[in-house]
Amino acid sequence: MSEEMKLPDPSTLKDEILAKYPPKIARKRAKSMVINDTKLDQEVQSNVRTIPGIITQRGCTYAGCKGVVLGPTRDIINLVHGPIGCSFYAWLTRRNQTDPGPEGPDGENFINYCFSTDMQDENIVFGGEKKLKQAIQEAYDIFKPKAIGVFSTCPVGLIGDDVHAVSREMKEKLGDCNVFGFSCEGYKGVSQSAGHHIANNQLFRHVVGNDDTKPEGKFNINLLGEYNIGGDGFEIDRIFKACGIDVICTFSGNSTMGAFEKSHTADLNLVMCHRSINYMAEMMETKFGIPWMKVNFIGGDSTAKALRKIGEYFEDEALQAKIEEVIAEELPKVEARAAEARKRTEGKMAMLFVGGSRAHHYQELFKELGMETVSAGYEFGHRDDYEGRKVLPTIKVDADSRNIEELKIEADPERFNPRASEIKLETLQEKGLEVSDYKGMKSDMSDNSLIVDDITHWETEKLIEFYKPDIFCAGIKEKYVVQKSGIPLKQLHSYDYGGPYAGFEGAVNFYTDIETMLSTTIWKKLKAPWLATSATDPCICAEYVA
Amino acid sequence: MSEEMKLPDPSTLKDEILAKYPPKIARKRAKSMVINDTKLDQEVQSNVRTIPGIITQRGCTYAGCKGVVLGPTRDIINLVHGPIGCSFYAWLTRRNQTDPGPEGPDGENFINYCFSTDMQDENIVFGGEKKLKQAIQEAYDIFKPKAIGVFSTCPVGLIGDDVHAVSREMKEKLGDCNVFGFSCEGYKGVSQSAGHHIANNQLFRHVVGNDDTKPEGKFNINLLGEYNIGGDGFEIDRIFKACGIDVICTFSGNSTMGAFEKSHTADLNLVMCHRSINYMAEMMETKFGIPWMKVNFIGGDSTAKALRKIGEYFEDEALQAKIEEVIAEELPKVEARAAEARKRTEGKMAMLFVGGSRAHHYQELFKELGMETVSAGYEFGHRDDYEGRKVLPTIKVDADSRNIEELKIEADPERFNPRASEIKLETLQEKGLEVSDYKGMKSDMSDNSLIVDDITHWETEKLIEFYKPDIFCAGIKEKYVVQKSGIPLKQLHSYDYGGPYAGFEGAVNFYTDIETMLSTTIWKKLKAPWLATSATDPCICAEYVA
Amino acid sequence: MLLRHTPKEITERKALTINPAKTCQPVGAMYAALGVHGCLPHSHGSQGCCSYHRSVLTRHYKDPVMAGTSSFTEGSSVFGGQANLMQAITNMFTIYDPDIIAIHSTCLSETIGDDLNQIVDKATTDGKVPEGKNVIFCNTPSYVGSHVTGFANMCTGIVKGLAKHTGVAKDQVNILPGWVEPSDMREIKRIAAEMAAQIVMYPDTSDVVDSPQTGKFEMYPAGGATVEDIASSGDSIKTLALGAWASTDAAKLLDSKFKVPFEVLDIPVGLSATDRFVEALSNAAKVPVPASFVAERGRLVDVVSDMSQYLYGKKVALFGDPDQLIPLTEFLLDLDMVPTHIVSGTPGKKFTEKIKELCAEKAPNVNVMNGAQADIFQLHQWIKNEPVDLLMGNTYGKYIARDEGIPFVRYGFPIIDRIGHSYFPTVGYTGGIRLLEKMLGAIMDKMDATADETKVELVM
Amino acid sequence: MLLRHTPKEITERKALTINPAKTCQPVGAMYAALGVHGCLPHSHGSQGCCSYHRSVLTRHYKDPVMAGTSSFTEGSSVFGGQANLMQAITNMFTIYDPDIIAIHSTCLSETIGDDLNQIVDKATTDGKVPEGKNVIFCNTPSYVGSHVTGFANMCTGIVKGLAKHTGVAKDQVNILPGWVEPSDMREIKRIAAEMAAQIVMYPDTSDVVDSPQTGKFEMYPAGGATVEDIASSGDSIKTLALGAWASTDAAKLLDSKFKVPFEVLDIPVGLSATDRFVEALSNAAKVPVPASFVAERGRLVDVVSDMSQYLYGKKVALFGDPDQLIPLTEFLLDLDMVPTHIVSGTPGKKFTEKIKELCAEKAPNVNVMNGAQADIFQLHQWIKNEPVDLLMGNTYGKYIARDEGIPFVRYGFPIIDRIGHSYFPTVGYTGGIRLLEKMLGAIMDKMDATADETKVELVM
Repeated sequence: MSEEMKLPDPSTLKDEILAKYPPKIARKRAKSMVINDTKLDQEVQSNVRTIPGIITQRGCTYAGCKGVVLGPTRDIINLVHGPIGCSFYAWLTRRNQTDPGPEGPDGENFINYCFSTDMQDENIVFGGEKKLKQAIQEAYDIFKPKAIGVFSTCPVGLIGDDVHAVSREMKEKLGDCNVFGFSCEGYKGVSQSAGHHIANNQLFRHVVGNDDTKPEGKFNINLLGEYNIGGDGFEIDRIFKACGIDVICTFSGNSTMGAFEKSHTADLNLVMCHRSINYMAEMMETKFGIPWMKVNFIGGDSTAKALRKIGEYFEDEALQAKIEEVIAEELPKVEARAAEARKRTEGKMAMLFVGGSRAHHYQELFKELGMETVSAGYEFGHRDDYEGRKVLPTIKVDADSRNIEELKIEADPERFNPRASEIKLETLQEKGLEVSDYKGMKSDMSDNSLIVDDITHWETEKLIEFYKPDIFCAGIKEKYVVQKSGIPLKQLHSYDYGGPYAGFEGAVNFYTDIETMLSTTIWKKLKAPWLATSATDPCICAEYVA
Repeated sequence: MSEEMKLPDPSTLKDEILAKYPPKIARKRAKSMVINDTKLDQEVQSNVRTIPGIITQRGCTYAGCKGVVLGPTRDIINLVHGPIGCSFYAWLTRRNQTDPGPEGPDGENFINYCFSTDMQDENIVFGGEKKLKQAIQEAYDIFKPKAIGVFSTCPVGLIGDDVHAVSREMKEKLGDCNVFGFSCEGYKGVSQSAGHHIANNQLFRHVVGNDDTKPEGKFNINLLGEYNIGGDGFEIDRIFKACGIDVICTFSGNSTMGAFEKSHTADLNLVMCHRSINYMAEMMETKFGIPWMKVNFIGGDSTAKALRKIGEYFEDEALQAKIEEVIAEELPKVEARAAEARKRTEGKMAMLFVGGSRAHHYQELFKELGMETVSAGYEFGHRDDYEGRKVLPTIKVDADSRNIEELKIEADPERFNPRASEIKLETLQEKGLEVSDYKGMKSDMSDNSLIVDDITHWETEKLIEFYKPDIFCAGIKEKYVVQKSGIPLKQLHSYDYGGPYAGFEGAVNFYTDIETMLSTTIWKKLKAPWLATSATDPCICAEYVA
Repeated sequence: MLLRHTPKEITERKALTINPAKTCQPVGAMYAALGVHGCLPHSHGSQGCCSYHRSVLTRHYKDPVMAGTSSFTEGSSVFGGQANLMQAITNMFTIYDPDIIAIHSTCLSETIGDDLNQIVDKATTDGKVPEGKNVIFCNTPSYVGSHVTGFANMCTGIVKGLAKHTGVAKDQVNILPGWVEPSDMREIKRIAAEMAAQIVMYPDTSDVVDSPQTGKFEMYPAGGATVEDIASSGDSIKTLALGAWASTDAAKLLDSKFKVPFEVLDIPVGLSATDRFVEALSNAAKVPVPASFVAERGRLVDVVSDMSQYLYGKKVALFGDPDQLIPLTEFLLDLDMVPTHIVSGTPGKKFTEKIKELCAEKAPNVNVMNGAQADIFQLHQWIKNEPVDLLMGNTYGKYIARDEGIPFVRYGFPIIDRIGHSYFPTVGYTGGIRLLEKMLGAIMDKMDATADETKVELVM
Repeated sequence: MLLRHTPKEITERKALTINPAKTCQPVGAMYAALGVHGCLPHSHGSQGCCSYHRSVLTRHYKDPVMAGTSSFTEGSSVFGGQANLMQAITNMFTIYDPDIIAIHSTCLSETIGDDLNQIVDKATTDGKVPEGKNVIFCNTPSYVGSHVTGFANMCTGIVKGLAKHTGVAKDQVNILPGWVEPSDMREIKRIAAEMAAQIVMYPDTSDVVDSPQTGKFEMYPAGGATVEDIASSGDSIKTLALGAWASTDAAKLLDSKFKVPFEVLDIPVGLSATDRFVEALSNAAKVPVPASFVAERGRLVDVVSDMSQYLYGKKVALFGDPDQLIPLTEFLLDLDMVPTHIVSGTPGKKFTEKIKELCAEKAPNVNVMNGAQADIFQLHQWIKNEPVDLLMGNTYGKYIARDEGIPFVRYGFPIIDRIGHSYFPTVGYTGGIRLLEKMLGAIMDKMDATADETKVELVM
C-alpha cells in the first residue's frame, strides 16, 4: 500500500464486530474501537475493565509489577509470596537479558532463579506471614543478597498478610539487606498497568535516592522504560557510549540496585515506555528536579532523532558533534538495509496489538519498511498513550485506578535541584522535543486506521478476515491463533526470540526479520495440493473415513 | 561350573551338527571340530578353505593385510587400489587407537582418512596403473606423507596391474616418500591370515631396518601382534614404562613408520598375537638375531607372568625388582576386582570364536572370573595356533598357502647380532619360557571342551542350543544373531566399544564388563508377559490378526 | 555459571521454594478441559492466571490455547465473582459458541469462597446456558497440590458434568490417560485400536493442541473427547485410570456414581508399565493381545539389549510429575541405569514410598523428595554432591545441564525450547524406543564432543 | 583436529578418492535381498566382501544380517566360480533352508566373467534348487555405480526372478520404495493402508532388519515381501517407483515384461515430495486422499511455520545418495534453508542437474558434485571455504562436524553410532516432523551450549 493510498473505511467491520456482542458489551467495546481521524480529538476508551469472558490479551497487576518492572534487575531476590504458580510463570519468560559486566562471571545474578513461598492451604487459613519471614531469612542465609523484594499475590491481599510490615521487620533484622514489599495482587487495577505503577512507587520509595555518590560523567541520563528484551538495552547502551553519554540507570533493563539508588543524580530522564514508567519520571522531577523527555529508540530515524534530542537538551556542541558523527556512521547502514528489505516489504500491511508503547513505537519500523499499519492498539495502555498527555486532566479516575496508590511527592528539601530552567524546557518544547510530554499513538497513525484497545479474540479474527494483513504483531497467546489463519505473527513482547530491535543494529535486525517472515515459503504451501485440484476428480478431494 | 566339574561330552552335539551337512561337507567339518582330550595330540584341521555357502565368520586377505596389520599405523597413507568398497569398509572400523603423542595435536595421523583409487569399469578394461600413479601423486601433493602403502584388491590381481612396479616408480619419482605395494587380493589364501603374512613380508622388505639409530634405553623390546584396539597398547605401554622397559616398536598398534624402521635395533621381540605376526618375529631373528618370546598381556596373572618373563630374559636384578614392584602395586587391585566380580560370574560358561589368538588369550580372563570356556575356536588360526608350534613341521602346505610368498631371509651380513646365546635361550626355554615357541590353545582348554575351527552359523546355533552358554564371544556379524537367542555376546574384535582389556587395568575393565553383561536385567524380560501366562486364558495368548 | 549462586552445601529449607518442580492447579485444569471436543476452558479469577496458563501451554505446544477469564477486579474480590462469571458465561456462549464451558477456580476465587456449583446452577436456572450446551467445573485452589492436582480435578469435573448412566452396559473400557502429551493419547488410541479394544478415552488433547496448519484457524479443533463418548462412560465395563495422581479421583467417581469398576495403572512409560497396560486392557476389554505387539515389544527389548552397555550403571537425575516419574524410574531400572536424584514438586506421600520401593534393590541410595521445597534447586545441590550422567526434566533443567555439563533429555512439562513432544509419543513400546534414542543420543553426543581425540569412536 | 590434514585450499583430483560418499554395489544388493521374505542373500566372490557387507549392515541396523559367500580362492579366480556357487547353492538349501537365494556378483566374479544366468540355469537343471524354491540373481560389479546401483540391480533381479503375469489384472499398485529404512517402508505401508490403497511393495525390510528380541533367533524373520506378492506385481495396474536411482530399472522391467506402466517419483522425504507421492498413489490406486492426511500434512506445515525463524537462511551441507538428497534438498528449500554444499559419491549426470534446478531460485550458488572424487574430503574443503550451520550425512560426517563445530544430523547410510533410523521414519509428513525435530535440536543444542551466558534463552 503506497503512502498515498487511502486506508479502507473499517466502519462495516466495526459494525460486524459489534453485532455479535450482547448490546451492553457492544456499547462498551464501541468506545474502545476508534476509526482514526487525525483531524479530530477522538477519545479512545482504555484502561477500563476487561469484560469477563471476552478472551483478552491482558495479564494482571502482579505481572506488570514483578514480571515487567522488577524482573530485569539482577541483584535483587524477587520473592513471590503466594501459591507457586505466580512465581513459576514469571520465571525467565520475558527474555530480560542481563550482563553482570564489570562484576564478571561471578557477579550477582538472580534472574535465572525463581523464589516463592509456595503458600499451602494452611497458610491461607492461618496466615502466611510467618512463612514469609522464614522464607526471607532462608533466602538471606543462602544468597546474602543486597535486596529482597516481596510480591503479594491474590490470596495474600485477601487474607491480610502485611508484606510491608514483614519486610520492614526483616530489613531491620537482617541489617544489610534492603527488604521491601509490593502490594501487587493480581486482581488490582484492570491490567498489568497497575503493577507498573506499584513497582514505580516502591522503587521510588525504598531505593531511588539511597546513594548520593555524584556521577563522574558529563552527560548523565537515566533511561526509563527500557527492559532489555532481547538485548535492546545493550544496543542502546552501545550507542550512548559511542556518543559519550553516561547512563546512570536504566529502568530497568540490565539494572542493579546500586544503579537505582544513584539514579536521582542524573541530569535527564529519557522515557521510552511511557506507560510503564512515566510515574517514575514525574516523581523524580518533582522530588529531585530532573526533567524528563519522551524518546523512542525503535527505528533508525527515531534513534537518530532521540540522540539529537539529547544533544539539544544538553546544548553541548561537542556532544552534538559526536552524536552527528555517530549517526553519520550508523544510519546509512541502517537505511541501506531498509532499502534492500523494502523490495519485499513495501506496501505490505501490519497490525500491532501489544503493550503500552510498543504498538506505537514499532509503527516507526514498519514505516521505514514502507509498510502501513492498518490497525493497532494497546493491551494495557491509557488514554494518554493513545491521545497524548494533553488528555490527562480529562481522564476520570475510576474505582479500579483509585485503588492504586498515588504517592504524594514533594521536592526533596536538600536534594531538589532543577537541572534545567523552566525557560529552557519551554524552548526545547517549542522546538518539538517532547519534554514532560508524550503525544500518543493516535496522531502518528493514518486516517481510517482502526484503533482497538484491549482487543478481544473475536475482534482479532474479524480484523484478520477484513484486512488480511501481511503481518500481525502481538504476543505468545496470539501467535499461533493468528498464524493458523495463515498470517505470520511477530511477537513484540519476546521478539520471537530474536532481537535486539532497538537502536541502529536493532532496526537492521527488525528489517531482516520482517523481510524474512514475509518471504517465508511455507505460507504459500498451507493448502494440501489435492484440495486445490478439481472437486469433480473422483480420486481426490472426497472425504474418506478410515 | 566349578573347576572340578567335568564338561559334558559334546559327541552327540557334534553328530547332530554333522548330520545336517551333505556327506562330503560333514567329513570335512568333522576334522575341524575336536572334542578336546588334553592327553592326546589331536589334529585340529584349520587354515583350510571355507566351504562355499556355509556362512562363515571369515573375511579376506585384504582385510588381514590392510585392515589388521597396516591399519593402525598413523603416518602412512594406505591407498587401496580397487573399487571403492574395500577401502570404505576398512575405514575406521577396527578401533585402532592412535596418539600422535610427542608430535602433538598436529602430528601426522591419516587413520581417520580413507584413500582409494575408486576403480571404474574403464580401469578394469584398460588397466588401472595410470590411475594409481596419478592417485599416488595426488596423495603426495596434498599430504606430503613419509610413506604410501598400496593395497591390491581382487580385480587388480586379475587384470594384472603391477602395484609393485608402480610403487617403485613413484617412490623414485617422489624421492622422499617410501611407496610400496601389497599383493593382498581378497581371493588369496583362505582367510585374513594370508593378509597378515603378506603385510609382514612387505613391512620387513620395505621398512624394517631402514634406520640404524641405536636406541638409548637399556631394555629394548618390540611388541609384536598388539593392535591397540580400544587402547590395549596404551595400557601395555603404561606398564612397560613403569617397569623401565623401552618399546622400540609395536607391530602395529599406535605405530609409526619411524618405529618400524628402527625395530631391528631391539633386543627382544615379544609376540602377542602369534598368528598375525610370527612371520616378522622369525624374519627378524634370522636377519638380525633378535630372539622372540610368546607373551600374553590378557589377564592380570598373564600380564604379571609376561613381565616376569621379560625380567628373566634380561637377567637384570634391578629390572626384575622393578617388575616385582609394579606387579605388587597393580595386581592386588586386579585380584580384588576379580574376586568381587566372581560373585556374579563364578561357574558361568563362556564360548569364544574369534581371531587367531584372542580365542585363546581371553580364556585367561574368563578363568580369572571363575568361568569355564566350554567351546572355542579361531576364525583364521592355523594348526600351530591350536596345537602348538611343535606341529609346524607336519603341516602340509596346500595350494592356497603356497600362493602366499615366503620370503627367503638370511642373516644380515653387517647387522646380524645374536642378542642371546643359544645356551641362554635353551635355559630360558627349560624354565618354561616360550622362547621361539607357542604351545597353542588346545593344551590350555579343559577335557571335553569343543574346539571348532572356522565355525559356521549352523554350528553356532547348535552350540548355543546345546550349551546355553552365559556369554558368547565373537564379532559384529555374530553379535545380534547370538543375542537374539537370549545370550549376551561380547565382541572380541571391537570389544563392543569398551576396553582396554589388556594389562592390569584392562583386566579390571573386562571383569566389570562381563559382570555387567551377566547382570543385565533385560535378559530376564525377553518374553512378553502375556505369552508367559496360561494359554487357556481366552483374553491373552491367542494370535490376533488385525 | 547460569546458576552461580547455588551452593553445594545443602541447608534445610522450610519456607522458601527455589526453582520449583511444579506449578499451580489451574493450568492442569485448563489442559484437561482442552481434551474435550468443543470445550472452552474458563479461568475464574484474575486475568493474569488465564494469561499465564495460556502462555505456558502455548509455549509448550506451539499451538493456540483458547480460554476465558472472569477478569476479577478488586471489586469482585470483595463482593465475590458471581457476577463476573455469569457475565462471562453469557459472553462466551454468545461470542464463541462453545459446546461446553469448563470452569476452574483459582486461589483468588477459592480464597473469597465463590461457590462454583451454586453459580453454575444459577446460570443454568437463569437460562444462560443454551439448550444442548454444557457448563462443567472444578475447584482448583492453587495453594493445594500442583498442576497435576488441577488436571485430576478437571477430570473429575468432566465425569461429574458429562458422564451418564443409562443402565444399559456398553462393551467398552474407559481410559483416563492422565496428563500425557497429545502424541501419547494418540498412541494409546492406536494401541487400543490395534487390540480391537473398544474404548472411551478422556481427556484427549490429540488433534487439539497439535492441530494442523491449514490456513484456517479453528476455535474448536477436530480433536477432543465428544460429549456423547464421555456420557457413555458411565455405562462402560471398566475404567483404566492411568497415573494415580491424575486419574484416580475421576475413576473413583465413575465407580461410586455409576458402579464402573476401575483399576489404577501407571502411565505406560517404558517396558514394564506398558506390559501391564497392555495386559490390563486385554483383560478389561476381553480382547487378545495381537501378535503385532510381540513384535512391537520385541523391538523395544531389542534396542535395550543392544544398547545396554551404554546405559548400565549410568546415574540419572530426574524431576517432574509423579505419574511420569514412577514408570520412568522403573524403566531406568529395567535399563540398569541408576536413578540417583528424583524430585517432584507435587505432594503425595506415596511418591517417595513408591520410588524407594522400586529402587530398593538396584538403587537403594536414591535421593528422592517431593512436595513443598522439593525443587530443582535441591536437585541441583544433590547433583553437585553426587554428579550424574544424565538429567531428565522439563526445559528448566537446561540451566543445570549447562552449568554441570550433564547430558540432558527434555521430558515433562513444560518443554518450551524444543519441539517433538506433541508429535512423538513416549508411551507404549515405541515410546520407549524414543526415550532410549533420546537418552543414548544425549549421552553419546557428549562422548563425541568431549572425548579425547585419541578416543573418538566411529562406531558405537 | 581429527581431520587435521584436510587443507582449505582445494586442488583438483582426478584419480584419488578420499573419504568416499558411497560404497560398492554388492552391499546394496544384499540389503535389497533382505527385503524378500525367506530370502538368503549370497555374495558370489571372496569372503571379505560378504563379511564387510554383513558387518556394515549389522552395524547400521544392530540386527542379524545373514548371507552366504562363494568363498573364492585363487583357484576359483583362475578357473571361474561356477563350482563354488553350485556348492554354495546346495549347501545353503540343505543347511539353511531358505525359500529364495538371492545371488549378487562382485568385482571379482565380474572381472573373471562368471555368467550368473548360466550358473543358476545349470543349478536348476541339475536339480540343486528344491521344488518350490527360487534362486534369483543380479550383476553388481563394484567398479560401476555405487551401493545404490547394487540395490537397483537386485530390485531388477527380484522382478526378473519372481514377478509373474497371469493376464488377469489385479487392482493393486506396485510400490518400489527405493533404498529407505525399514521404518520408512513400514510408514509407506501405513500411508497406503490409511488410503485404503491396495499395494504390493518390495523390497520390504521392515520386520527383517528391525526384528524383535524375543529370545529366539529367526533366520528368516517375519517381514519381507512374499514370493506370492512379488509374483502378483506383474498383474498390477501401475508401478510407483520411488527414487530414480534405486527403482527406475525395476519399474521399467515390469513395464517392458508385463506392461505395467510406471511413474518415477522422489522418495517421499519432506513436504513437497510427500504431497506428490500421496497424490500419485491416490491417482494410481483410484482412492481418495483421506481427511486424516490433511491433518497429518497440516501438522508438518504447522511445525515448519512455527519454527521457520530458526531455519530461515541457515546454510546446510549434505552428503549421501541421490534419491535421498534430491527430496531432502527440496525440503530444505521449502524450509527456506540454504543448501550450500551437496555431495554424492553415486554417479549419474541427472543429479547435479536436478539439484541445480531445484536450487536455481533460492540457492543459486550451491556447490554440488557427484560421482568419482565427489567425496566427503571435497565437502569438508568446501565447508572450510564457506562454513555452514548444519551438516547432514552418515556417521562419517561426525569427524567434520566435530572439527568444524557444526551441528550434525545423521541421515543416510551407514549410521553406525546412533539408533533410531530403523524405528522412526523420515518419509511422509510425520517423517518430515522427525527431520525437523532433529535439525532444530542440533541447531538449538549448539545455541544452548555455546551462547554467551547473557544470551542463553529459556524459551525458543
